[in-house]
Amino acid sequence: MPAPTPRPTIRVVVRLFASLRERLGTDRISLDLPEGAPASAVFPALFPAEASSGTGWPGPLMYAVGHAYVTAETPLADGDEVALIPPLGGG
Amino acid sequence: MPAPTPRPTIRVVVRLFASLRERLGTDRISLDLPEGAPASAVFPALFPAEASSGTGWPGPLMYAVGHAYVTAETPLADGDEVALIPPLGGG
Amino acid sequence: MPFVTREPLDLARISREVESPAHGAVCTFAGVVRDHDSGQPVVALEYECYPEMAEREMGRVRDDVLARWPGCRIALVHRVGRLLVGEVSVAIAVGSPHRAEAFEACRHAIDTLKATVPIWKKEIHPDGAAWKGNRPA
Amino acid sequence: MPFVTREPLDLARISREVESPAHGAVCTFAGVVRDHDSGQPVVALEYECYPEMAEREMGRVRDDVLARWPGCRIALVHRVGRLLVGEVSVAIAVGSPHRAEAFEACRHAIDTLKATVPIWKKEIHPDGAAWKGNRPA
Repeated sequence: MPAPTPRPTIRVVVRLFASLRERLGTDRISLDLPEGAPASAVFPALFPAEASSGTGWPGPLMYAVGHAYVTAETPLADGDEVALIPPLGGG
Repeated sequence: MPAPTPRPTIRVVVRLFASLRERLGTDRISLDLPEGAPASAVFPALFPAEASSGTGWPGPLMYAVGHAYVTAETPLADGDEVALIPPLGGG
Repeated sequence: MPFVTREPLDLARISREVESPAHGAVCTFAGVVRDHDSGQPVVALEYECYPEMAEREMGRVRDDVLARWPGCRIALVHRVGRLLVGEVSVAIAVGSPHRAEAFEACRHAIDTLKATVPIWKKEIHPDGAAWKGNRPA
Repeated sequence: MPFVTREPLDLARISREVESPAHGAVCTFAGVVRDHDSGQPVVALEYECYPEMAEREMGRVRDDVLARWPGCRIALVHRVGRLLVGEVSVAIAVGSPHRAEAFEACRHAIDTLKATVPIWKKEIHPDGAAWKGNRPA
């Protein structure tokens, strides 16, 4: 039996803000994800404990790719800049 | 038969503004009216032609006595300051 | 500060009058002389008022707003005399804890002012002039 | 002028940007740092943004207002960094021919801004701090 083909991966840059930035201690991080991973895969990859607790900390997230809002299901591509958008506080 | 008792009169000061002031060429005029005359008696007394034409020139009037709005039926008293208030244009 | 003045209005100053550390929102309204009305060119507006009563009715607009929106502050001033295109005829500022009531109170103030304060407006056209009444709100 | 700045906001300047001889009404809104929130004392707010995306989304707020109220003009700026009580965090000015649309467009702009522009706010209390999200409109 041949060795399994390595699963292809993509590399994205994640921008972090507010409470998420403070929690990880950085505002920007590189992340490898399986090809075809949706935007919503970023949060559990970076915050496994919070994601598995199901509390949704720090509140409902929105997602942006390339400085534009996308749905949680949007597939990511290699080189994307992805942002986790915690609840907004402008105004 | 005795001579008829003279009908009692009151004297009011009428303040005039905008189109009414321009028409009479003055912003203040003394007017004698029968006792018990309502505020609405001022317009026909000063502008008989316009009042009889029924056009309501210069638009629906409001009335003020002593710097407060009153209804058209409010009886005037001797010494009152009465204002004819043409359509407002503030703002 | 009087409610009615012949001097140019300073919206920033009127806005500062309603400042409060308890307020998160300030809404202002300025009425400005337009260069046209109903398609007709306008070069200036001449405002006149019934001075004693205009002061009183402006005060009633303020008191009405303070009664309806108890936590807010309001400042309002109307200019009279000859105003050129672009000049401010009326300025209102409302400060309140939250934005909804700031907008509502400011809108209520200008609507009430236009309906109740004895001020009149003559439009000066290139070739004439006409007294213009506000349409009912 | 950038849509997001670290400098203090000048409402009068922002209001002048929407001046037009065709406009009879200017409505402005200023968000101001309050000394309390939900009964808790506040000494300052720290705003941060996603700079590239905040500029883009502020531009979308402007474009949305211009599409809905074609005759109007709008200027809007948000400040970021540490703001003390009484300082202005956001300033919006809308000029339009008549007052109804000036109020509506200005209110629409601040509501949309709060719901869409990636800016975050940390409340600084006398004894701590907390990130605060806007409530849905």
